[in-house]
Amino acid sequence: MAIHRGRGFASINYPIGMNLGGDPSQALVHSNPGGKFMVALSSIDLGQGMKSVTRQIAAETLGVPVEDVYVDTADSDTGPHCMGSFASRGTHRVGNAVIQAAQEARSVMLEAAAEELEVDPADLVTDGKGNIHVKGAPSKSITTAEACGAAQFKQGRTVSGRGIFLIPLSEVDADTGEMTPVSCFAHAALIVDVDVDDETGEIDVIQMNSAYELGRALNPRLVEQQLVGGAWMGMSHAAWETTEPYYPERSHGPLDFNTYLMPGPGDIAPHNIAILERPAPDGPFGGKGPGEMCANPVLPAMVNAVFNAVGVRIDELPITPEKVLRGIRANGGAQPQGRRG
Amino acid sequence: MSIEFRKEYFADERDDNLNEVGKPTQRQDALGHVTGRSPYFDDHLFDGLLHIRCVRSPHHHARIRRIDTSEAERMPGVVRIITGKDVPHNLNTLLSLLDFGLDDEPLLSDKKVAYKGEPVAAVVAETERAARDAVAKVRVDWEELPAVFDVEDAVKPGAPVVNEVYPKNLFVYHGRYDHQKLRYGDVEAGFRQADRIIEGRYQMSPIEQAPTETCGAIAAPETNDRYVVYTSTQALFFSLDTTSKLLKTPSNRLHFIGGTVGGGFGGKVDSLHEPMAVLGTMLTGRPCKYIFDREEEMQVGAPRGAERWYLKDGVMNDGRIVARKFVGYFDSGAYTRLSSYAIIKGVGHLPGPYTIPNVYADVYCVFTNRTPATAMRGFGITGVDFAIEAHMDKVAHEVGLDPIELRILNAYRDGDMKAHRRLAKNTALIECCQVAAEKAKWPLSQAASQASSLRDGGGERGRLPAHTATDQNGLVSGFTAQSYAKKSRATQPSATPPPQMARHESAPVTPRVEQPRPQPVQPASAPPPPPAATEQRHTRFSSISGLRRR
Amino acid sequence: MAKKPVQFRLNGSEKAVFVDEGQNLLDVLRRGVGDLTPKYGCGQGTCGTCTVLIDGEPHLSCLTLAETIDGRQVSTTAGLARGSELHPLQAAFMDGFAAQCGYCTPGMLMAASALLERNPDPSREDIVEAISGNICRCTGYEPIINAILAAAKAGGARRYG
Amino acid sequence: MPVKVETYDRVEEAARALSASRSARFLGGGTLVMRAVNAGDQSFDTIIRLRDPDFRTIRMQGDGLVIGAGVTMAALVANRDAVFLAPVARVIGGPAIRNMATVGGNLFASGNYGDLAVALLALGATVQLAGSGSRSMPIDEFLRDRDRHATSLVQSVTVPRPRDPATFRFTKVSRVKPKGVSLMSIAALLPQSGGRVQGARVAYGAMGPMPLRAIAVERALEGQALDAAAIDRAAALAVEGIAPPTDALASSWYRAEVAGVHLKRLLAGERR
Repeated sequence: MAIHRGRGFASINYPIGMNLGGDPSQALVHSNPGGKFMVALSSIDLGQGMKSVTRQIAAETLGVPVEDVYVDTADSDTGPHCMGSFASRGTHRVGNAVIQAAQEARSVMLEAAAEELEVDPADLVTDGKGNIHVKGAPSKSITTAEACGAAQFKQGRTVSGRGIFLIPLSEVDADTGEMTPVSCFAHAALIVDVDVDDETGEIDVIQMNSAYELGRALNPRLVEQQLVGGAWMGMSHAAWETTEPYYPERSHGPLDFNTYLMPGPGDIAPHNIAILERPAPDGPFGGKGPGEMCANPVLPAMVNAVFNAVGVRIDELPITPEKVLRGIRANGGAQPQGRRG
Repeated sequence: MSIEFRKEYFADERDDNLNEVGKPTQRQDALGHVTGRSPYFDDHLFDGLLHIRCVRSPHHHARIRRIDTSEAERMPGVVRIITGKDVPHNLNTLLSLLDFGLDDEPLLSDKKVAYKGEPVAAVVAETERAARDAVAKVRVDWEELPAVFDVEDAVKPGAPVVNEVYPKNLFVYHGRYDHQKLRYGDVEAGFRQADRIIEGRYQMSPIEQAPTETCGAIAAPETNDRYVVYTSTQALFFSLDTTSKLLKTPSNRLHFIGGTVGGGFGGKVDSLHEPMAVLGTMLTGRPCKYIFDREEEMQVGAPRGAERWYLKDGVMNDGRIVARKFVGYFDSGAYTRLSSYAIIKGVGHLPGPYTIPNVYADVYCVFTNRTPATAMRGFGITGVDFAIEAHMDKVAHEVGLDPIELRILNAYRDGDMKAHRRLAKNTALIECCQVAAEKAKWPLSQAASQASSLRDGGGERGRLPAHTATDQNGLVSGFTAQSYAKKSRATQPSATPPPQMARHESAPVTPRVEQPRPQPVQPASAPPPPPAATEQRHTRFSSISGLRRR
Repeated sequence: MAKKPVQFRLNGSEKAVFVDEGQNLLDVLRRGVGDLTPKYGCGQGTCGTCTVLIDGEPHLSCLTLAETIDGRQVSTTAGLARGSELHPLQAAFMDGFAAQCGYCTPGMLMAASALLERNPDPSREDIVEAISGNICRCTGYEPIINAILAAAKAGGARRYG
Repeated sequence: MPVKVETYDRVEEAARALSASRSARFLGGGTLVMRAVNAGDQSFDTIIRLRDPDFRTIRMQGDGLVIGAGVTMAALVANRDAVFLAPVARVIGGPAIRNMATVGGNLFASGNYGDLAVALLALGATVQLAGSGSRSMPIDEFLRDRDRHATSLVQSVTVPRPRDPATFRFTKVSRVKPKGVSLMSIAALLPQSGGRVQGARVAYGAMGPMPLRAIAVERALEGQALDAAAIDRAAALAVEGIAPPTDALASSWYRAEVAGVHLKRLLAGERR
């Protein structure tokens, strides 16, 4: 028996959003008289953090503390239209719609504050802590709560805003495939180390090192959640999962989590992640969307690592012990390709 | 596990001095999650709730001769049995809401089934157990039909017809072709010029999204003749509009509530549960729940479809890739769902993050007798990225180059022309390669270490090919398409030139749009005219390609 | 269908309900007594989202015949916090960003609390073992393992401070 | 058909009720029966429940250990007299499953389940059936006719304790760590006398419709010193006379290919 260590590499980019139908999303923002803001969406939070990232985007744009913002989603009676949470569109599309809505609401809030302070709204800034003051004169100030209260009770203004993000329709050319696929791209490169048992074909993932470029990290902890969980799913796709283990033969499909294989908590390996942030020109504060792309480089990196370890090319996923073992047999034994790094 | 933010990269393109954005603020939903109070769709209790379970096909492909529900109707606890004739508009395709593709899938089939597990009737009963017991008593007289499971078998002449709407078992693109084309330069000329040709075949198997919460919805009568629906959907209005269409019910009679979902990963877009739950409520006047059990989620719920890719590269001895050809097959299963669009997205992604002067792709959306495929994390991209990057490793091995160096050598850079004929911008592949290598202590040559996405792109690399070889292979007849995009008033791109790189932002970036079609320096052939800013057209959604069967 | 009376303690308070024959505990907790914290994930015993403690030990409520809990103590995530004071595990799951969609979280918390009650100073391996019957599809498990380690350090076994 | 539940306090009553109905199932820990109830299994409509505390006890009887069929995996792990079975019981499911799954239930588990039954088979356990036809039979016989015993109530299992714990070995091959279901499991009892194996029993799980003996392997080991050569000879015969199944975890081919590898590692005392 021998265990062979192998190292594989892959790099990818990932299109943010969909390129069908203009990919619209809308947002509505309004404040109550106490200066607390509600963001109304029909977008979905399926764990990726939609409610949280749009809340931060709204707070930043409004210039108020994040505690003063709450995101309500998703109710079709109150939340304006959104295509949905898929295609890595949430942060980018909905984030942009929230910015537009929050900007409009902010401008009303500043107009209200200006009227109270008897200054030009253009001279006003927010401190992000709940105050609005004249640029360069922090003492000439009013709280956001006072401004919003005055707007509603004294001035008859609605501190509210509407936002939409829409990409102009783009034809896909039938003959050449010319199109405007999406608006921006995230990037990743990943190196995975695996051990391959040349008698059983079993693989252990030993370590991952990666670099992800995903525009501005709008919330580093949410980014971390996506990347750590996404790499696990990438591992899982590479070497565990399928609903049809003998595809295209349609038999022995798993019916439960015992036979639908996924790595358990004892299969995970250390993962060292570096994050690069090249802001997307059209992204909300330069953000892109890390949610989907983070799994992608792991699949090819794993098959490349298996090749490096034992000289077997696995061209059909998932990499089962059986496929590895058949490959080793076909080659007349393991053929380690030499260490990298 | 470690995570580091390499702020030194692209630092001059960012203003990191923001109040809230960039901060590790706690999730808005964290407290709800750890106290178990986050309200998922099934956490809404209704008195008198009824349960829906479906009668499903045991066959991969069969005609329905007769459905006998009489014994099931007499079972205790059974309130109603629903079949296809009860569905007001029993044919749909999900992307019809974007006017993309033809209606090809019934909510409850009453003529034939095209995959194992396809629903043909639904039992509405007082308890889940009663519904299951009654399902077992529904008798269906089946006439089994030959089935086809392999994508390349399915497109051969004489293969069983899976989906009568597309009799060649192929989705039709733009009313013209049985596949989506990508043609950029002349790939055959590129192969002749190359020092070597490297080929590969890559296969992804179907993958289940497997969220811990299965798909489902609860519908209930709301006041004033409306229906409230609690749903696990990933796309509230997709589900609402699909329900509105299938049930011929105005959308303002539907009140959909969701947004707190126990994982989706793409598996909760298909909008199968909402219409069924609302239909149950319409027919019984009582709250109805329709939810997949785990077995259904695993085998009946749509997976990420399988993909098969053939890649052929023309490579110079120094590692430059001069031509790349793809032939891809997406296994859509029995119906279209979203596979047709996955291919559009995938083709827009080719040839991966590399600048290659000659690129060709033919990608087919194929119908087979298996569970329809749908979206999943990395939709349209994960499979082809696996193929591309496994292939890059093969190329590196064959030309004797370090795999990372090969990527950096071929990487796209700012200003390069991409195969879909848009200029690359905001690229960062090279830097990712460099940083990953550094972290893994994988040594790179000086040239590779010093390369940059910001340099050496554009110029010659930014030009469209002098000649692009096109063809009419796979032309279909009997379909027409309108191009809404060209006719549409749409939302016109702003008259101002596209914004430059956002440097030193001090204010939030407002939504902006990419200016399509950068003008090539030397257009090799006349590009299609730019979108005209005339004619208005009123569609609820805008669309890129309407399709009609003649 | 005959209903059977069942009496048990749920998070310390007395409950009396009528259950259907063959009904599982998960259904009774959710629909019978309105404790929505245990979740349905499979009904097969393969995902752990319905994990509750019965007499202090983790059980799968979807595979527990409801009438068998007559006279027993059931604990769920609804009983973890004392008023508004979170259990150390809950606090650690928040601090560690160990929940994404949150659907597996109540089951994970139950599995983890059973571990800490028995073993206040668990190793990483002990934790991996303790959550080995609980599926998480979002996090990759690492943040959950780290959160449980952190809760143990913070005295997670001392339930009520 | 709605399910009905019958509860009994004495084993004999439960056994009688079970044998009286073809559409009744005995509820052990629930991991098999409640799963079937939840899935709407139409093959039974009655659940038989037993509250006899004796059903959950473990006691010594001579050299053997009598394990009540209602004993859970967790109880087995915690029992000092059953320490030789702890490594087997511990790898069955997560903690919640182990608090529920019973010894009796494991005898009826199939497919990728039933690891404990594999161990009991290698250990030469006997199975006691309750009721009017109350009797005891070797586990081999019980498993061979398992379907016929579906209407019998297993009361207990008696396991001879290995004199030297080192002579009993068990391994489980799974695709998921730390807990997955079995791609295969192997249990071996290798008593030695004068440095030679005497009375070897080797059993597989997930290599057939139910746990089965590796007769060719046992024969190859019999009378041999457990050295590398003997182990190689035995491993070469790992699937002699056995047609392993294909399922979601692995193909028949793969199981046949690696059974010898895992057997060799088990016999040689190496584990990755």
